[in-house]
Formats: sequence, structure tokens, C-alpha cells
Amino acid sequence: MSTVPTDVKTVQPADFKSDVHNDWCPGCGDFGVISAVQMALAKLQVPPHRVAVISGIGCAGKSAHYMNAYSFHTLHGRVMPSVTAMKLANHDLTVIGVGGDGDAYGIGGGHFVAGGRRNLNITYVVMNNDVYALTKGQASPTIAKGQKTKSMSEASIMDAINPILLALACGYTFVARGYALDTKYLSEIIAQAIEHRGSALVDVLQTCPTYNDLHTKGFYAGQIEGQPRLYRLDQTGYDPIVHNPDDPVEIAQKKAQALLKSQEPGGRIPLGVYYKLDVPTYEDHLKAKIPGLQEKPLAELDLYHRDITPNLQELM
Amino acid sequence: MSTVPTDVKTVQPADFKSDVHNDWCPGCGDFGVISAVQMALAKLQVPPHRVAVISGIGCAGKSAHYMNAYSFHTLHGRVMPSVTAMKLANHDLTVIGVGGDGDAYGIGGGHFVAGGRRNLNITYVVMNNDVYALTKGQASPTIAKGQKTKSMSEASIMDAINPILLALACGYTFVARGYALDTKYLSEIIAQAIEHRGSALVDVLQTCPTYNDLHTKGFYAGQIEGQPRLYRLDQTGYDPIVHNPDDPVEIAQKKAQALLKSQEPGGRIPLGVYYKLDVPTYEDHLKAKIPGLQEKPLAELDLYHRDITPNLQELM
Amino acid sequence: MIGGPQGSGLNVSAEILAKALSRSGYYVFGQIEYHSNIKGKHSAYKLRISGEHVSSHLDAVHLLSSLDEETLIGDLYHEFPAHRGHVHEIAAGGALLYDVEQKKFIELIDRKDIFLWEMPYAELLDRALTEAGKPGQARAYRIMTNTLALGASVGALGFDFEPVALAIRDSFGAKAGKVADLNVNAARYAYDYAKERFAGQLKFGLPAAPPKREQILVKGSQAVGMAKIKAGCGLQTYYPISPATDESVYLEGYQSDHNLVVLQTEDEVSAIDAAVMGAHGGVRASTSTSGPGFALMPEGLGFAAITEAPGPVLVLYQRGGPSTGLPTRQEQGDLLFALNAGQGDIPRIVMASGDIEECFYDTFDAFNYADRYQVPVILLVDKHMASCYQTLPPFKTSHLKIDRGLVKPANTNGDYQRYAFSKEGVSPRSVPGQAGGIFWSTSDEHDPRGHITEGIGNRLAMMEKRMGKVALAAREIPDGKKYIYLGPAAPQKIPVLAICWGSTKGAVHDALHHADPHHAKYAMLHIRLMSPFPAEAVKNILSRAERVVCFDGNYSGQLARLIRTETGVSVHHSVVKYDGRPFSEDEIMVALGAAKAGAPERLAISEGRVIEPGHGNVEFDKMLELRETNPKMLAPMVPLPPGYNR
Amino acid sequence: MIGGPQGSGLNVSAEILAKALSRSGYYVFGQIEYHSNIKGKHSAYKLRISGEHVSSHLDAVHLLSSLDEETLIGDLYHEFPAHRGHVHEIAAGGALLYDVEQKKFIELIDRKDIFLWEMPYAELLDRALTEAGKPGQARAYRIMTNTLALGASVGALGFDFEPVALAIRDSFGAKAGKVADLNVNAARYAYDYAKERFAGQLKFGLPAAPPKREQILVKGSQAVGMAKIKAGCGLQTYYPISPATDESVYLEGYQSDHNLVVLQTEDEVSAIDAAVMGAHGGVRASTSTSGPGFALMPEGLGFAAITEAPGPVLVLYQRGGPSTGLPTRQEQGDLLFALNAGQGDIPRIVMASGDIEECFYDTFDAFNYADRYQVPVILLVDKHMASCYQTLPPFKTSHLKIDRGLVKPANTNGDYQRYAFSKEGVSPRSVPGQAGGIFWSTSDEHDPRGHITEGIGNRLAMMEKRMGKVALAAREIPDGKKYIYLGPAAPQKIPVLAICWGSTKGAVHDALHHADPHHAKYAMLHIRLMSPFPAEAVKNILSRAERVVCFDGNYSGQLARLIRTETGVSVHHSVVKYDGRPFSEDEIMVALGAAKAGAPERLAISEGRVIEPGHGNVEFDKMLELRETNPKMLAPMVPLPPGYNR
Ligand SMILES: Cc1ncc(C[n+]2csc(CCOP(=O)(O)OP(=O)(O)O)c2C)c(N)n1
Ligand SMILES: Cc1ncc(C[n+]2csc(CCOP(=O)(O)OP(=O)(O)O)c2C)c(N)n1
Ligand code: SF4
Ligand code: SF4
Ligand SMILES: [Mg+2]
Ligand SMILES: [Mg+2]
Repeated sequence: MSTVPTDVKTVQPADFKSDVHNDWCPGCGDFGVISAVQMALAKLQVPPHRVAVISGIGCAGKSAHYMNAYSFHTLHGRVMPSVTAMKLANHDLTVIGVGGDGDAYGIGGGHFVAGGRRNLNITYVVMNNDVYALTKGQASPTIAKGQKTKSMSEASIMDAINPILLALACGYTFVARGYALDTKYLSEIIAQAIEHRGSALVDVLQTCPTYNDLHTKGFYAGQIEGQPRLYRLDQTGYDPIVHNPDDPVEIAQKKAQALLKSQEPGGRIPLGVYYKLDVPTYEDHLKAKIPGLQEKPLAELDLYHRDITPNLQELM
Repeated sequence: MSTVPTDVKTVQPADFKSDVHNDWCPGCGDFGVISAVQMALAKLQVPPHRVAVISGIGCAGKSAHYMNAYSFHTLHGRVMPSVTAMKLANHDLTVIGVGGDGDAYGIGGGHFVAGGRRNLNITYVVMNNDVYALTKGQASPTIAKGQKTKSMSEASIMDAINPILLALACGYTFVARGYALDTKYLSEIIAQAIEHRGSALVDVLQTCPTYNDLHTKGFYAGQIEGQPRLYRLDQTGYDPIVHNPDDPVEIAQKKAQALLKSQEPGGRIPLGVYYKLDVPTYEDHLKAKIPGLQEKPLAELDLYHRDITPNLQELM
Repeated sequence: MIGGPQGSGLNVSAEILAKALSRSGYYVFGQIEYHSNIKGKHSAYKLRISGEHVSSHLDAVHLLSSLDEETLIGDLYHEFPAHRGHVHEIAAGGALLYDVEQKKFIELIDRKDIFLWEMPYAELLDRALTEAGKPGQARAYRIMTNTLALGASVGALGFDFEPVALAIRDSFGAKAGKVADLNVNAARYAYDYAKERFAGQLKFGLPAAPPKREQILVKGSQAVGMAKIKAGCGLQTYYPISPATDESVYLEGYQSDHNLVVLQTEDEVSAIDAAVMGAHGGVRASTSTSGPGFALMPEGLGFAAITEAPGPVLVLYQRGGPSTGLPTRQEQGDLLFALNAGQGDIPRIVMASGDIEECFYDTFDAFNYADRYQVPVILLVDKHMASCYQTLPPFKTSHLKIDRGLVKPANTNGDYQRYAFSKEGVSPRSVPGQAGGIFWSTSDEHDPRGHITEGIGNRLAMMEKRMGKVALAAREIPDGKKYIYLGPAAPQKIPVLAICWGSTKGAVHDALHHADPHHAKYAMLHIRLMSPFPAEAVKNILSRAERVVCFDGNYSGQLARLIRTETGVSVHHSVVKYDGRPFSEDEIMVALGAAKAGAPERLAISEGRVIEPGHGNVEFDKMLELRETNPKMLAPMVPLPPGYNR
Repeated sequence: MIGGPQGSGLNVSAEILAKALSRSGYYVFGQIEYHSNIKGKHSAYKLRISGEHVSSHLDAVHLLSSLDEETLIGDLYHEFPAHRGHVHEIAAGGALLYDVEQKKFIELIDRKDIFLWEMPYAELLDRALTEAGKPGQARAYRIMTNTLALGASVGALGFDFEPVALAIRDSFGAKAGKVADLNVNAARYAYDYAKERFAGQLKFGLPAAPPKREQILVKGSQAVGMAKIKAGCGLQTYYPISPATDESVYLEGYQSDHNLVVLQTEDEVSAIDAAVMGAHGGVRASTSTSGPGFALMPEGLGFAAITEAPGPVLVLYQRGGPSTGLPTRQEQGDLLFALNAGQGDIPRIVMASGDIEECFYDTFDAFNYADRYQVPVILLVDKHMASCYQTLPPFKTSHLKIDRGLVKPANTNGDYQRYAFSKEGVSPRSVPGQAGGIFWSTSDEHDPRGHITEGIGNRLAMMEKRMGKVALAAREIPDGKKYIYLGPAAPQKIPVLAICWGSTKGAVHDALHHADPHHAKYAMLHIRLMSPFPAEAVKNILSRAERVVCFDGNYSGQLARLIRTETGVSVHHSVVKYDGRPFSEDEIMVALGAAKAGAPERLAISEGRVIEPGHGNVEFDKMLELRETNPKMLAPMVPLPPGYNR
């Protein structure tokens, strides 16, 4: 991998911090998520200039500005198309998508579906706060039926999207969940997601103290029948990995297992990796088809001296 | 239900046939699907003028013209938003969405996701032929990785969408699969879907003899290890019904069961109902909130004599 | 004007003051500038208080109440600061009310010509808290500073406290009680303190209060919402977006009262499609959005047009573009997009409201047009109009008539054709569910029955039918709804004609009213209907004008371009403003003055001045210099309200 | 012309004939009309064969080869028939080649002035089949009728068979062999039969073949595709849509040869966004679509513009609108939409190719503009241009130069600003992955570093920077790429000026070339660059013209409107065509004649005539009458090719 730094100095999380003023609300869970991304990249020793961060629009979408990396704060819901093209342009970059839950599962729903099918080697971190925060707290697709935050004018009468299950259905080959305020563990999950060869979704439970008074720090720190609401899958012996990627039976079973975990009775919420499948990526398939890509990323190939004589001859 | 015919004459499938010339290719599986819809409606004795058929764009999209009902041949991928609004405008109508697989799971993917969350009492019949037929057979989202129909310029390098699993993930409360050339059974499934109170998806395996030379009549009639490729779930003792809709555990289990059936090892394909959950519909929730709807559908209410004096007083 | 960080409640305070003044008979116009941010970034609210009707703001500030340092010296904590505070906006003889804690920045202010009024907010707050049994908690309750600043402003202006106390209580609604008491008390301490020391010093005091009347204090988004209710709208669809969301949230609050369904969709593609299908389904349907949302709607617009749906009504709240642009700032940049959105030739009606009153009546008419002509109707409003807050007489509704257009007669002998060619030019429509009214409908070109056909004769006839409806609307819609002209009657010459559209009308109207109430020198032509455009009438008026000055809140002079397209006439001066802020009354006169003095054809205005190309860079560099020469400052942090949940 | 049901292979036959003629030195122009349908509906292919270069079709048909009844009498099996066949299009002295099986419809034809040539296709086919060892299978192989018809046409024209035989073989590609032999044989039977009986009778015979040269036979979609390859395009994104898909399918075939990635996206929103981000990512990126797809792209366009991406190049294949409209028919209805798509003021370059050669060179230039000005570039083409098939000299490429615009210098001292204000007006760009080149980018308004800001000075400067790039392009792009003028040099007067754009150029060019080769009476002004518009130059030319006639393939006269917007000049006649078909050479002269004879300002053309309002309804009614008075006919069924899979 060309992501190994070329100079001696090791990469620190702080290297990924930009200088710009951060205008998130005090106490916003997004701070934790962006730190976790920075920690994960440092852990993997990817130099900042080999990273492209692509975010949508919303509070979460502002993340791109807070990263020191090639950063694109794109359009509401369009993280996936942008991530896709960036990776195609330069498959040697570490490409990370970041965005809100409305961005990813609402307006971006169609792209989210297609992104899973492609299995490009990218990571998508979704800051899931159950609301459209930047537009003042309307219901987002992850708010459950019957729930009403203080910002909503009425309780939701639609079912919530289950991001884990949706990602499984769309074909993401790495599906995980983290918690914004457990930054350290979140950074481990994100590091695994980046290391995973294929499309990785990390849905992050994010507190929005300004608008979401249901899913607060207190809520997540709560207990259910004497057990903490949040717990780590990797501490329960849960095995998310498909060991034989050629076996459709194992794939289906591992998906079913993840499905059951994602709708756990009683309301406990497992954190960690729900599902992981190692199969060739989209780039692998492209490389097999397009010889130049075996040598260099597209953006580095000389495409400017092509000879179209054969194309013309075909038409004679 | 106001869908019971008011006159004596019973409704026949032929009553749902329009007079217009049908320009599908000879042998197209779509003929079977549209017949099945007509048979289902006749079976349920819904009079044609109480039915709204809304289709997308594509070969499948032309269906609306071939139905004798209030018929809307809308836009590519926009079946769901249209279906939603028609049902909101008049919740007493039987509203049926029809469209291709590209329409539903490709360009319409985002709407498909949202449609599942809403759980309006509608039925969505998807004619799934693995190709974008009307644009001459490019890969659609349901073509599997590595497959190449004669119309595709190269084999797909993306995973296929599994419509059953996607629908489960999105929250459709009735998820089924039919086969275009088994019109009779398909009509039974569609009738059940219409009768179901909630959002119903019927994914129909549809042959496209012009472009899809992989999934042909012969293919579907084939055998796998001496067993027919297609078989009926209801003949295997499979129980798709969530018996206690208040029990999240049962819901999760029934979804997991459906997931496993939808990716059956060996390539056998079950037909029939994969999943069924009876919970209040979106209209039910709306009715609880909006008193007028308890009496009449929106389109029949007199909304034209509203008094806005209180609204003005609030601003004084 | 009150300036401070977002989330600190300054807009609430400003609107409380406006309400108190309105109830006392004053005419009020409120304008807010804020960032696309939830908490912390700078916001400023201008209130104009008058003894006569006003519809615009002024550049000059007479009393500035500062809630933070940024109001004083700008956002110098950025690498590229965006502004230098508001002190320079204070007119000579005006006053600055500030918190004693901001003292060190006051020293940087070099204005001998204004009053500098210091307030010990923390101390006053502490007094109120102590009374409420919470001594020593002033820091925790810092969020209440805005209430104290409100009290101080009122005191300094010498206005009565009681109406303000009432308005504060009202703002807490049903849950009034202790918190309201605390707020009223705190405000009163500040009021008393300020009144005692500062009242009566300002040379621009409050005018005499006009006689009390029934008046409403209303925002554009509320006017649109109310009109939708009155017009019988059954289905409103939307996807959240500034500044359009407010209207939908307003409507959400009335779903049960008025039997109205508000549908929050997954995106704007869905929002418009659902609205189109709602219209086909038999209800009046509408959607509201702003530029980024509208950018996803050309598809649905074409669909509505070709299927001849009776609607939807699409309210487009323009904001700063391009792209996400300036989400919370003013621009009138979507005129040409609205007129040309969608492939092919699309019949559409495009209206543009000029003020909050027009918002109400235009919205009502829009539904009638949609039904009568079976076309999509776009109503252009803008951020300024949506969020400005104005006193108005309550809307009259008794004369409003609903026209649902041609509907299928009950007996059509079983041979109903939804797209029949007809003498009226419009085909009677049927509503799904009726016996005998079945029809087909398609986004493809179609025959009278609604089935696809590609035949030439049918194509020609259908195109003429669809486009003919716009020509029909042009004939039927009365002139007064197409444009408003205030000036010398024909055949008299017009020395200077000021043309405007959208919210600029308020500024132009006020400017001319104050400068030349009888229109001896200046006439106003306000365009309300953009498609079909009143080309002949405009051409006639233009032909009488000696100097035509056209105001556009965008870069390219879109209305000026449209006028040239429609009439072939080039305006003499295209005045443009593209700095994300609305035209002020002052700026209108500045531009008219420059035009008379022989300014070039294109005339850009910003911050009260005519600007040269490159002016932006000069200002930009000045700001950098300012940052260098000023002490380092910290970014404002919004104090968390008590009980703030983390 | 050859007419028959879709899916019957008639387009293949026509193109085989074109290839044979082209290789023999003829100039050929092929035009196809087809339905949005896969199999069965009517299609017609016109081939114009000439001894000199031609770029358009004629209305009059000299030889009509009919593959079905519909070609003879129209689609009278519909409730509302769409057409009445093509027999009336045959010029006096022309001929109709038909199958003996169609005899009963021939009796209905009342044309004494044409030859009626009957062919026993089934019998001839049977002969060929028998030879191939498949006697008696003529019904099963009915699909081959088109090959026989091809042979018959060639025979009747008296052209050699050998080039045709070769072209037939080529059309089977590598898999030639027995099937190819069978087809050649069948064609030869028909050839011999027809040659013997009919050759030499037509007064319009083939012209003498020009000397053989290297020439290509190419469609617009291929020319665009080839130019993308030559320009170094690295990423092409698309979502299938007629008539744009052909280009992407063409490119898909060259992915491995040329290291090109073609990405089929989930929709057009994604297609444009991916293209924008590909451009940011360091590759030349493009997307292609038609109206319904473009309707989903204004969002991405604004995004490209505000982030100053070096692209993408967006090729917009116009087709019949509005909405889904007429998916496979001609229209030039998206000009104003392309120019105004997107909220706010968006810098963009909009080009419009006039013929297949321009398609090639314009596409190449488009990528240079995208890089040089860091703006989105829209290239307008249309269905006619995309699918017409023309002989041309092979494109010259040696003079083509790639200009990737300003890029960040290697050493920027760690303080690189992606959106720096610069003298050039364009900021040097960096490519992700480079050390020292990190930048930020946002769809919000931003500072030079790419971070969000809402400051006024910065806003003004950034708007000027972005819009200034279009002004820069206006200065740099040479005149010849902006417009083509053929006519008297200044200061001479121009008696009649014909203005055109897009594929209409071919018809205008041919018409003037034949009517007035030295431009004594008629001059041509073809507009190639729509934004920035060459306003001054056009104004100058218009000022010399005594009568200006502007041709628009749309309802509202979009180019005429644009000219008025940009120059203030109204053309004397706006000639519009909105019947879903391209202008023919004949129609140009008809319109020019009518204009000279004092036609009204708006002049609509269809089927070779000037039409009055209401003409469509008259034609529509005529068709109903025809249906009533003719025998019932069955809808055509496409014979299934052998091995057809069900
Ligand atoms: C096309 C479009 N529609 C709507 C908006 C307005 N908008 C800005 S942010 C946002 C919601 C963001 O919610 P989410 O993605 O959950 O992010 P959060 O703010 O909660 O972090 C919306 C709807 C937009 N920018 N573009
Ligand atoms: C916005 C838009 N993009 C593209 C198209 C072109 N288009 C028409 S039909 C079609 C594909 C239809 O495929 P599918 O939905 O699977 O239906 P099928 O034809 O296979 O029945 C496409 C891409 C369109 N009409 N609108
Ligand atoms: S509104 Fe919520 S999500 Fe947005 S910055 Fe504030 S706390 Fe964070
Ligand atoms: S192309 Fe395929 S899907 Fe379309 S009509 Fe023909 S057989 Fe049916
Ligand atoms: Mg969110
Ligand atoms: Mg399909």
C-alpha cells in the first residue's frame, strides 16, 4: 500500500487537524467522531496528503473543514457519488466519506444503496443523531416511530431506518457501529474500516445536545435491566467475519446474525463490527479490465497521447 | 372498505384491460405480470374506477397504459413518491405501483427506502428482468456480479441488489416474490399484497426475451439437483407472518428467516410471501392526528371554507 | 440593532420588542442577518420603528445593542475575517449599548460622535436571580443577557416597560410562570438602569405612537402559510431547507385544525413529484423549497406540465447561490432558473411577490391559476421577505374566491378524454375514484386519451394546447396582478423609472415615498408576474421613461435581462447587489443618485455604496489588516442555557 | 428511404448500404426516425446519396422500400393514428418497392406518378434458404426480409452488388460464415430480380461516383466519443438514456484499449457528481445525458461551478420534451435550460455543435476550456446529430493540443490556497495525493483557502472571480469557435441572413449552398458558443442584415430569444419546428421563401410546409378520417429471428 508515510516523522492525530474555527455547538458529539477519524488515520500512519475526506451538507457535513487532508464539503446526500469518483480517480488514496444520517439514509438513500453494490475500497462514517440538525432538528430517517425530540413539531409516524440492516442489504462488506463519545473505541472501529478492503459503513451514534433530547449522553450511558445499554460485540465472542467468502450459505448466515444483533430485544445496543466479508473490490475488477490501472492510479496515467487511428479505421 | 363494488355486476379481469395497442415485444414476461394484476383486482372485486395504477418509465412503466383504471405513467424512478401522494389524496383508493427493477432499485432507490418506512397501504409490483430494457438492455441493479446478458457490453462488476432483503431493511411490511410466467400464482400473491394493510412489495421475476438471455423461461423452468428451481414457500410450511407485531424479537427473527430464504444456497428461488407484519399504517396515524380524515379521504373533504381568523389573531 | 452570537436568543428578544411596539401602535420592520450555523456565529437583528408604514430597513443604525465582542470589532478570530462589527454603522448621534465585560474592546472604538452606554448586565442579572432565590448563578444564566439587553434598549429609548413585560410573558406561552417572571424581572432591572441614565439623550427618539389599530406582526413565511390554508391546500410536501422550512413548520402546526396533510419527504425530487400527484389526486397541493431544493425539481416541473396537473404551487424561497452558497442570506438569483427550468418548452406561471402582503394574496391566487390553467405555478419569494417581520393590517379574506377550474361534467357518456382538445384551451379534469372518469396520463407525448403517441399532427396540437394555456393566462390575469406602476400617467414622460421585483419593492417603495411621494421625479414599476410576462405593458411604460434603472438582487441583472428578452428594450442602468444582503432604503437612493449622475450601465451596490470592480478584494484585504492590527480575540462561545442537555 | 417495424433490422440494412456507397466514393447522409419502443412500432431510415458533400436530408423521397403495411398506409390500428405512411413523400417519378404480400394495400394507393415495383421476397428468400439447405423455412426467417429489401434497392438503383456484399459480410463481424453467406445470397437474389426489372427507369439515378478517397462514415455520438478519447478523458459517467447512451456504450468498448473508466451510475444526480469529483480528483471527466437526465443535474452543475472544478464536460443530447416527451425524436429545446440551470449566478461555458465534425472538435476543446477556466462545460448536441450517419474525411488530430490549465507549482512553501485571488483570474489547482497541495473545497461560499465564510468583501470578490472566468473565456476563445458566418463581408449589406444552431446548420448550409452558393442573396450565421455569447460580433452582423431569419428546433424560438437577450435585437422571423423532426434542406428554403414573401414574425414549419396555428388539429382529424375510411389493419408484429430466445 502506498499509504505508508515516506518520511521518518510519524503521523499524529493532530496532523489531521485543520486550523479553521470549529462552529459546532459546545458538547456536540461530532467532536468525538472527527477526533476518532483523526486517531484512526494516525494509527494507520497515513500521511494527510494521501487522504481525501468527502462530506455532505449538515452539521456533520462541516467535518471536511476540520480535517487536514484533501477535503471536500460537497452536497447534501451526495457523499457516495463523490467518494466513488475520487477513489476511481486515484485508487491509492485513502478515501473517507463523512456525513449526517439525513444525508446518508435520507436524501442520499439511493446512492447509499448503489454504493454498497460497488464495494469500492472506501470508508463511510455516518454521524447519526436522529435529526436534521443544521436545518433545526426535524426528524431524520433514523428516528423511531412515536419518538419526538424537543425540536420536532410532532412525533414521527414513520419507521426508523436500521442502518446496519440497510447496509447489509445493500452489500457493504464491512458494517459497524460506534458511539461518538467513546472516541477511543470508535477510532479502533474506524481504523478497521479503513483497513478493510471494500466498502465499509460505520454508523456512529452521535449526541446532538441542541436538538435531540432523547438520545443524550445520559441515555447512552444508561442501563437496561442492570446491563449497560451500550456494549462491545467483540467482548461477547461474536464473530462478524465471513470465513469462506465463496460460501453463500455462510454469507447469508452472517448477515442474519448481524440482523438479529442490530434489532436486539430490550433496546441494548451493540457496538463494534457486525459483519465483514473479504471479496475483490471494484478497483480489483477494474484493474483486471483496464491494464493501465495495474501500474498507476488513473489520475497519474498519461492519457493525453492516445492514438485514435484504429477508431477512425473502424469507421471506414 | 369502500373497495367493494356498488353495482351487481361482478368485476372481471377483462374489465381492467384498456383498449390501447400493447407494444411490448412478443413473449415479454410483462404480459404475465399485468394479467396477474388484473386477475388479482378482479378477485378482490375492486371496481376499476376505485383503482389508481402508477408506473415508472421503462418497458414495465408502460403498464399503466394497458390497465383500465386511473393510470399514471410517471417518471423514471418516481413511482413511490407518486404512489404516496395518490394514497394521501384519497386513502380509499386501491393504489398500485408498477415499474421496472432499474426504476425501483436503481434510480428510485432512495424513494424505495423511504417508501418502506412510511407503511402506507399500497402495493408495489416490480417487474424484475435484470436489465434496463427500454434503453436497450444495460445492466440493472439486480444483475449479479460476473453476469453478462447478450445486451451488456461487459459483465457486471457490482453486486446485485437482493430486493427481498432490501425491502425488509426498508420496513416494507409485506414482502413477496412472484414469477411472471406463473400468472395464476402471481395473481394470488398480488391479491394478498393488495389485501395487506401496509406497504407491500412484490418482486416479480420477469423474462425479457429480447435482452436477457440468462434468465429465460428455460432458466426458470430448470432444475437444481433434481429439484425445480422455482418453488412455493407456502408448500413448505414456511410461516412468513409475524404473529405478535409488538414483539421486536419475533420481528427480527422473521426478518432473519426471510433473509435466509432470499439467499438460498444452490440457487433455488422460493416464490410467495417471505414476510408479513400487521401494524398500523401511515394513514392510521394520520387519521389519529387529522380529524377530517376519519370521515372522508382528503380529496373529498371541503377544504375551501377555512377560517383563518385564529391564525391572524395569533400574530396580533 | 442587536448583535450577538447565534443561539443566544437575540432574535427572540428583538421580536419581543417588535411585538410590544406593534401592539402599542407603531409600525415596525425587522430584518435579521444570520449564519448557516446553529450556535456561536454572529447574528444581527435590525428593527426599524416608525410612525408610518415601512417595508424596508435602513443602513444607518441609531441604537446598537451589543451582546458580544464580535458586534464591536468583528470576527477577527478567523484567518480571513468576515466582518468588522457594526459600530461603523451607527449614525452620528446614535448610541452603543454594551456590556461592561466588553470594555477592553470599547477602547478600540474610535467614535467620538456616538454615545457609549455601558451596562453591568451580570450584576443586574444577579440581582434578579437573587430575588428569584438563585443568588450567585449569573454565569450559569448568562443566556439571559439578551433579555437584559432588551430591557436596556427599551429603557434607553424611553419606551414603556409594560407592553414589553407582556410580550416577554407571551413569548413563554403556556409554560409562563417562574421562568417568565425571572425574565421580566431581569429585563426590568436593565430597563430601569438604562432609562435612568440614558433616556432622552438620543436625537432620534421614538416617534409619537400612531393611534392603536388592529395589526399583525408577520413574516413572509407565515403569510404564505396562512394563504395556503385559506386557499384550501390539502397537501404540503417539503424537505427541510433554509429559509423555506419555516413555512412548512408553520403549516405542520395546523394539520389538525385545518385538515391539512404536511408530508416531509426524503428529498426534493420526491417533494415535487408527490405534490404533482397530490394535485392529480384531487387535492390542492404545494411544496416549498429554496435554490438547492429547486435544483432537484426541474424533472417534476416538466412532469406536472406535460400531464397538465392542476398544480402544484411551488414556493421558491431564494437565497444566496450558487450551489449551497449562502444558505441564510439574501439573493434574488433564481429568476431565470425558475423561468427556464426543465427540458423542452414548458408551460408555467411564475409569480414574484414584492412584500408580505403580496405573499399572502399571490399564494392564494397561485392555487386558482394552477387549477384554472392546469399548469405548475412557481411563486418566487426570497430569504429577506421570508424572514423579515413586519406590521400589517390583518389580511382581508372575504373577497377571496376559489376557482377550481374546469372539471369533468358528471355525464360524459363513458367517453371521457382527459386531454381532449377544447375550445377553452383547457381540458376538464377528472378526479380518481369517480365512476366514468377513468383516464390515462403520461410524461411522454400523448393523444387526447392520454396514451403515448409520436404522431406529428397530435404533437403540434398538444404543444399548442399546453403553451396556449399560458397565453390564456396572460389574457385573463388582471394588470394589477402583473405589475404595479406608481408614477405619472400616460402619455406623460417619466424622468426616472425604478424597476424592481421581489422584496426590493419594499426598499424602492419606501425610498420613493420619502424622496418623492408624488412621483414627480421617480416612478416605480414593480413586476409581479414573470411568466406570462406583461411585455406590452412594460414596453409602453419603458417607452415613456427617460432613464430606466432596474434593481436586481443578483450578479447578472436577471430582471434586466428578462426585460430585454421580452421587450427588446435595454434598461439604462442595471443595479445589482450580490453580497448576500437585501437592498436597504438608503441604497435605492444611492443608486438612483449615481444613475442620474451618469454611472455606467452596470452598477453594483454594497453596504450603502456604489462599488467598483475589485472593491471586494479591497475590503477583503482591509479585513486582513484589521486582524493584524487588533488584539487576538477568541471565538464567541454561546453560554449554555440552564438545564442544557449534554 | 426504408420503412418498417422496429426490431426488423432495417437500420442495419440502411447502414450497410451507406457503408457500401461510402467506400465507393459517394457522399452519404443517413437519418433515422424511430419510436421509443423495442419491437414493432414504425421506423423509417432515409439515405441521401450524393456526388458532393451533404449534411442534411430532403423531404422528397425518390425510392421508398417498404417492409410493412404501415409504411404504405400508416398506423391505422390505433384509436388515434400517428401517421399515414410514406407514400405521399415519394416525389413524382420516384418509385415504391414493396413486397407482394402487401398487395392489397397497394390498391389503396392513388399515385399514378410513381413506379410501383413489386418484389416476391418470400419466394426469393426461399430460394436462398433452399440453397443453404433450409428449404421451406421462409416464414421462420422472415426477419431476413430487410436484407432482401436492401438487395432490391441496390438492384433498382443499378449500383454494383459487390461492395454491398462486402458490407453485409462486415456487418456480421468476426462471426461471419454461413449466416453471412445466406444473407449475401438472399440479397443477391433480390438484387438480380430488381436490377433486371427496374434498373434505369428512375429519372433520379445515382450520380456519378466521386473519386474514391479515405472517408469515414460516422454518427455524432461516435464523433463525441472519439474526441473524448483523444482529449484524454479518464472518467466517463452515465446513466442510460436515449439518445445519449450510444456514446457511453461506444466508450465502454474502449476502456481497456485506452485506459478509460466508464462508470454506469444509479442515476444522473450521481453521474454528474461523480464527474465533478473525478475532475477534482485529477482526471478529465465527463458525462453525457439528455433532457430528463439533465433535469437532475442542475445541482451538480452548481457544485462544479462553486468549487471551481476543472470540469466536467457535460454532453447534452437534446430530444423531444417536455418531460419524457418524445424520447427518440429531435428537438432543440434545452438551450435556455442549459444556460440557466442551477440556482444563483453560475459561471459556465455552453457550446453547441452544428455538425458531426464540430462535435468532434468541440468536444476536444471542451476539455481544454474546463481545465483552463475551471468551469463546467456543457456541449449541446441533439438527437438528429447524434444518430445521423454521415460521410466525412477522417478527423485530423495532429494540430490538437491539450491544455490542462494552471496547476499548483511544486513549491508553494506550505501555504497553498486553492481559491487564491490571482491576476490570471484562475487559481492554480492541486491534485489530491500531492504533498503540499492539501486544500479544502465546499459548495458553500468560501474564502481563498476553501473554508466557509459569509463575509461581504470575500463574497463580492469570489463572485467576480467566478463570473470573471467566463469573461476571460470570451476574450480568449477565437471567433471561429464562437460562430460561423458565410456571407458578404462587412460593410456590405446582407439581403437575408439565416441564423441557425445545432444540427440545423446542416440543412441551412446545404440549402444555401444549393440555392445561392456565393451568398449573394442569403448569408448564414451559425452560432457555436452560447455562453459566453459573442454578443458584439452577432450584433454587428445583424446590423448589416436587411432580413434576419432565425431557425430554432423548438416551440418558443429559444435562440431568437437569446439573441434578443444578448443583443437587444429582435430577428424579423423566428422559424420554429417542434414536431419532433429535424429541419430538412427543403424546409429551410420554404421558410426563407415565406419570410421574403412577408410571413409573420413567428413562422412554424412542419412536413415541408409553413403551418398555421391549428394545423396540428386539422392533421389530427384527417388521420381519424383516414382510419374510418380504410380497411382495418393489424398492428405489425416483428418476425422473430431464428433462435430467438423465449
Ligand atoms: C438538496 C438540499 N436539500 C436540503 C438542504 C438543506 N439541509 C442542509 S443540512 C440538512 C440536514 C442535515 O441533516 P443530517 O444529514 O442528519 O446532518 P446533521 O446536520 O444532523 O449533522 C438539510 C436538509 C440542502 N442543503 N440541500
Ligand atoms: C431521469 C431519467 N433517466 C433515464 C431515463 C431513460 N430510461 C428510460 S427507461 C430506462 C430503464 C428502464 O429500466 P427498468 O426500470 O428496469 O424497466 P424495464 O425497461 O427493464 O422494464 C431508462 C434508464 C429516463 N427516462 N429518465
Ligand atoms: S445542532 Fe447538534 S449536531 Fe449540530 S453542531 Fe449543534 S449539537 Fe452538533
Ligand atoms: S425489451 Fe424485454 S422487457 Fe421490454 S418489452 Fe421487450 S421483452 Fe419486454
Ligand atoms: Mg443528523
Ligand atoms: Mg428492467
